[in-house]
Amino acid sequence: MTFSKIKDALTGLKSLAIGLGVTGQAFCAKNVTVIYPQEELGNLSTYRGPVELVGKEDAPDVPKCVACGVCGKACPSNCLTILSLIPAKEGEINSGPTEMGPAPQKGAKTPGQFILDFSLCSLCGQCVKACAHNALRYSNNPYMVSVNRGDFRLDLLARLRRRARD
Amino acid sequence: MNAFHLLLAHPAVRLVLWLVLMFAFIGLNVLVLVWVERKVAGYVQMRPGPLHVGPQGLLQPVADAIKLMGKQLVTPAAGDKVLFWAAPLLAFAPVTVCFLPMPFDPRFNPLPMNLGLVLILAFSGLGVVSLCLAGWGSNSKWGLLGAARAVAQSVAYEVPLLLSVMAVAICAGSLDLYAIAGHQGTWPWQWYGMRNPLAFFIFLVCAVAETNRAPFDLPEAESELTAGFHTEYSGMGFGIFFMAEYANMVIVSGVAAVLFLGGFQGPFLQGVWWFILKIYCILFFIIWLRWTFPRVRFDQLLNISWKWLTPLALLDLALAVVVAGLRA
Amino acid sequence: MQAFDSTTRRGDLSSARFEPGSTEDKMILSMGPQHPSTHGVLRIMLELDGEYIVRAEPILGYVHRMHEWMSEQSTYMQFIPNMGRVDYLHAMAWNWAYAGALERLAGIEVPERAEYIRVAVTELNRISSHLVWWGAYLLDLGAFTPIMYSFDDREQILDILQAVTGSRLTYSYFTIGGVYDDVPADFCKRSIAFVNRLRSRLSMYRDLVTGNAILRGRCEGIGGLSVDVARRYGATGPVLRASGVASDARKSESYGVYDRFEFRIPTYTEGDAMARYRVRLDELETSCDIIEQAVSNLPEGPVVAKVSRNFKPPKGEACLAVEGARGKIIVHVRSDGGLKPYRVKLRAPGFSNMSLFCELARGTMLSDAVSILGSLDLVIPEIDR
Amino acid sequence: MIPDCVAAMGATQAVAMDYAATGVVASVSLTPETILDAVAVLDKEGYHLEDVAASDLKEGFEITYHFSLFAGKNRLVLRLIVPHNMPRVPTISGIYPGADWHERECFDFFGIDFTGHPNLHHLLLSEDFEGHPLVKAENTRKGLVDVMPQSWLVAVGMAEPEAPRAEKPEKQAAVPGAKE
Repeated sequence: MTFSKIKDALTGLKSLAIGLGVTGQAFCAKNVTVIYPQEELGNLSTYRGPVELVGKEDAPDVPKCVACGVCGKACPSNCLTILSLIPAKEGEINSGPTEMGPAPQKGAKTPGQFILDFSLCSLCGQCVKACAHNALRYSNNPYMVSVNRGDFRLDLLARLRRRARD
Repeated sequence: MNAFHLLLAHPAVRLVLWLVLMFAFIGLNVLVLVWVERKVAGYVQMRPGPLHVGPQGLLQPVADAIKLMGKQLVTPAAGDKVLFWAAPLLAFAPVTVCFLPMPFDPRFNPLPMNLGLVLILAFSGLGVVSLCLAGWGSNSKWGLLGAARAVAQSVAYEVPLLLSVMAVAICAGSLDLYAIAGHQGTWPWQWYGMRNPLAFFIFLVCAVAETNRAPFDLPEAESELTAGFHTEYSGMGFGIFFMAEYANMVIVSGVAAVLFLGGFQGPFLQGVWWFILKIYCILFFIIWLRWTFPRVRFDQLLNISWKWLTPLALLDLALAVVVAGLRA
Repeated sequence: MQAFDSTTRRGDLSSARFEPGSTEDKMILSMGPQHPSTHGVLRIMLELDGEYIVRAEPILGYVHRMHEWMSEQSTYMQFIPNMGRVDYLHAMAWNWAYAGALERLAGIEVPERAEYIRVAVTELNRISSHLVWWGAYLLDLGAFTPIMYSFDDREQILDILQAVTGSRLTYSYFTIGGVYDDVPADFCKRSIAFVNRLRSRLSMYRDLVTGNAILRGRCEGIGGLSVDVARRYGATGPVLRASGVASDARKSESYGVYDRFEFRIPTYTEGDAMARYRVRLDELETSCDIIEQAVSNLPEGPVVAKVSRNFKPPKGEACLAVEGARGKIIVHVRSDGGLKPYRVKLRAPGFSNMSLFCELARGTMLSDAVSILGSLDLVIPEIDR
Repeated sequence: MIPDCVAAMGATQAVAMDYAATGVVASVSLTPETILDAVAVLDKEGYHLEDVAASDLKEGFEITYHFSLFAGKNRLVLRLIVPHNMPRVPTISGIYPGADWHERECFDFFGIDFTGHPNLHHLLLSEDFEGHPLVKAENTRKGLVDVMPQSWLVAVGMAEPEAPRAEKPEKQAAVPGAKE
């Protein structure tokens, strides 16, 4: 009885020593931390960030999008707003400020405005899958920092043009 | 010149000077120790630890201290204000006194004290009063549980601690730390830690428990009692407890270095650096323990003391008495 | 309902209801929601006698999001992202339960390749879930370091799954009739490499923790659960298997292609926290075995069946039970033939396992309560839904 | 396939279901009066409780209890309907303590009164929440004929057996009984 207890205590002490050995080895081993501003992780290319519009092959600043509005309907959180020009009615002369209405608009084949409210987006990819024209895709931009909520209303057309320019 | 020497010769003046010096010494060590703790924790966990404030994050503790000082001090509305604020002061005050009899160097003994060991043990026992007051004064249930744990734990571990110290004191035949350190030889096998390893082991375990360090950090067990006795403290109130914990670590490591590792003794170049080196070796070990083990349960903690350490320490003391008696 | 007068009583309605008639020598303690071991989302009212627990009652709802209501407001496809957020640690299993229930309802055949991919990613996700549990449990017991080691391993899984799904935690990878996208070319190679790495790390886990005398003191004989109590409370998963019942939906209901895999269901008979701990560690190896078989037999072919965007299952109801990391996940779907579900009921394993806590904690010490809570492996968002 | 023990449960209807299509092997219809006896039978047989759920239908609140054995494909669903104006059913938490929280959840979402429940108050919703979120508006409620599988409807006599040719699901939703 007493001896078995002493034996238990000794095996317990041994297990503690083994534990110290494990942490001791880790102490001497190399760090695994990536120290962020100086170095970056190598897995950013597989990250799927906020969606972006895909440009046409021949004209990278023109979106493939045909403003059908399917992506906006597929979105679970209503974060896509697609507006397109309301075409002028027959006989009217289209002058002055053009009006925009929610896509799809009959006769309008390009988006006039394509807004992603990233503060609502859950990156589920339903819009990307819904698009029949492969006009949307994920970006792999993980850096999305702002102190201003409005900055997360991304104008995807402007971003497409900026990408095409750079 | 002469007047200055005369002034220095006065024990009261020397006491005050030495106290101030020790206070500075402790403050410096606490800062270094906080950095060491975080660095060791980092390396044990395969990460670099503090890195950006100062070279290798050396100034991180200073930044922490400044942050703590800038924080608002909150007193619980239903708490006892006097006890609540007396507690942190009481936690830190005895620490300085405990350093007075430490033998730093054989050639330098500013305050000869023949009962230095008793002084340290007496004043370090005061620490638990502050924990008790902190828990009670904050009128918080977590604090109260922490305080109750602190008292029971302190009482339980004081006994084997004293017994293991006694064994060494009997071997050395003195309670003066200079004498005890001087009594040991220059080589490691002449140190009491090697001659009486059981007492050393018991002392180390008790030291960890007395300073409330993991795996015996039950009074402040964060995953059980949120923060135990210092749950309600903010800013420097917490900061002082934090510093007192590290200062207590330095003290028990110092005592262990003197009693069991020969203090300033070393194979060559005897002096204060040996003492500091030994203190930091023991501190490293205590920190290493913390970042390795889970926390014990409270009844297990008391069982370890009363059922294992106390009988073992008694046995060890008896053996030490017999050996000392045979020698004499 | 009990009237509550804030001028005469302190606390809130939940604590007021918990207040007993006589508190002689007893202390009422509200543990959480801002308590380190309830992780900010759970609150437990405790009646303490010294450090001993006389009575315990969890108070839920701190992360309640009403997923079941949301399901009725969205189309079948739109509800899939919610599934990644019910149990953030084992999102794949919830994905599967929902997609699988709809496939049952509509009678959709899932392509072979998709089935194997589903198995592989779900098991990878199970490992990552167990690794988080392992670290967090030891953190609750006061050991700070293991979570860093387990997160080091978990990062590898997250990298693999990020390459597959694009996200790191709340996956919405499954879709009705298959998976969202094909796996990248190096998926099999990386999975095998990870499995080998984890196997070599497990011995370190055991040395550091499992054999540790302090841990055994904190887990052995704590929170003993008998088979009968487990059955009446509806406990499932590792909690049930630690009581000696080899019940696993992967075997007993063999959804997907699990019947083609060879694996062992780890069981222990003690029923205490240590047994639950051991079951989960053994399951890491089981999952490794399954992943190896899945990626080495991965067939070629399409990864998703042809399903219309405006998916409308026939009217009726169906459910699918999936073995999640915490136990049996069941999603019941009821359809009226329209675009949106008529009713979706999510059966979270943690919900039943958590209700055991009052039973298990009674008469134990405060520290044991923390240990028991951890050993049940609770993900509160899953319980609160 | 209906397990033998169902015979002792005093069911008004017991219908075998296709496991591959629904995930349950049998559906047992009960009344609030017979539920306790039926659950006691299952308890004796060693079933474990999976969940208690409710659903808002035209006929009233349908409460479903799912039970399984530890091994094999043998999920049973017990269902009973309580009227909207007096949703009352005895609690089964005396037999299966695990039902306690499930019933509280049903109380939260639907306002169903489980008589004899030791602790029937909000579980997931906050204490001061008014109303019951999953109760549907009168005009959006569907009847049993709209939400139950055709095979079940046929078995309980609520629909005529169809011709063997498969009908389009959209058309199924508009079976005549929907107007009741």
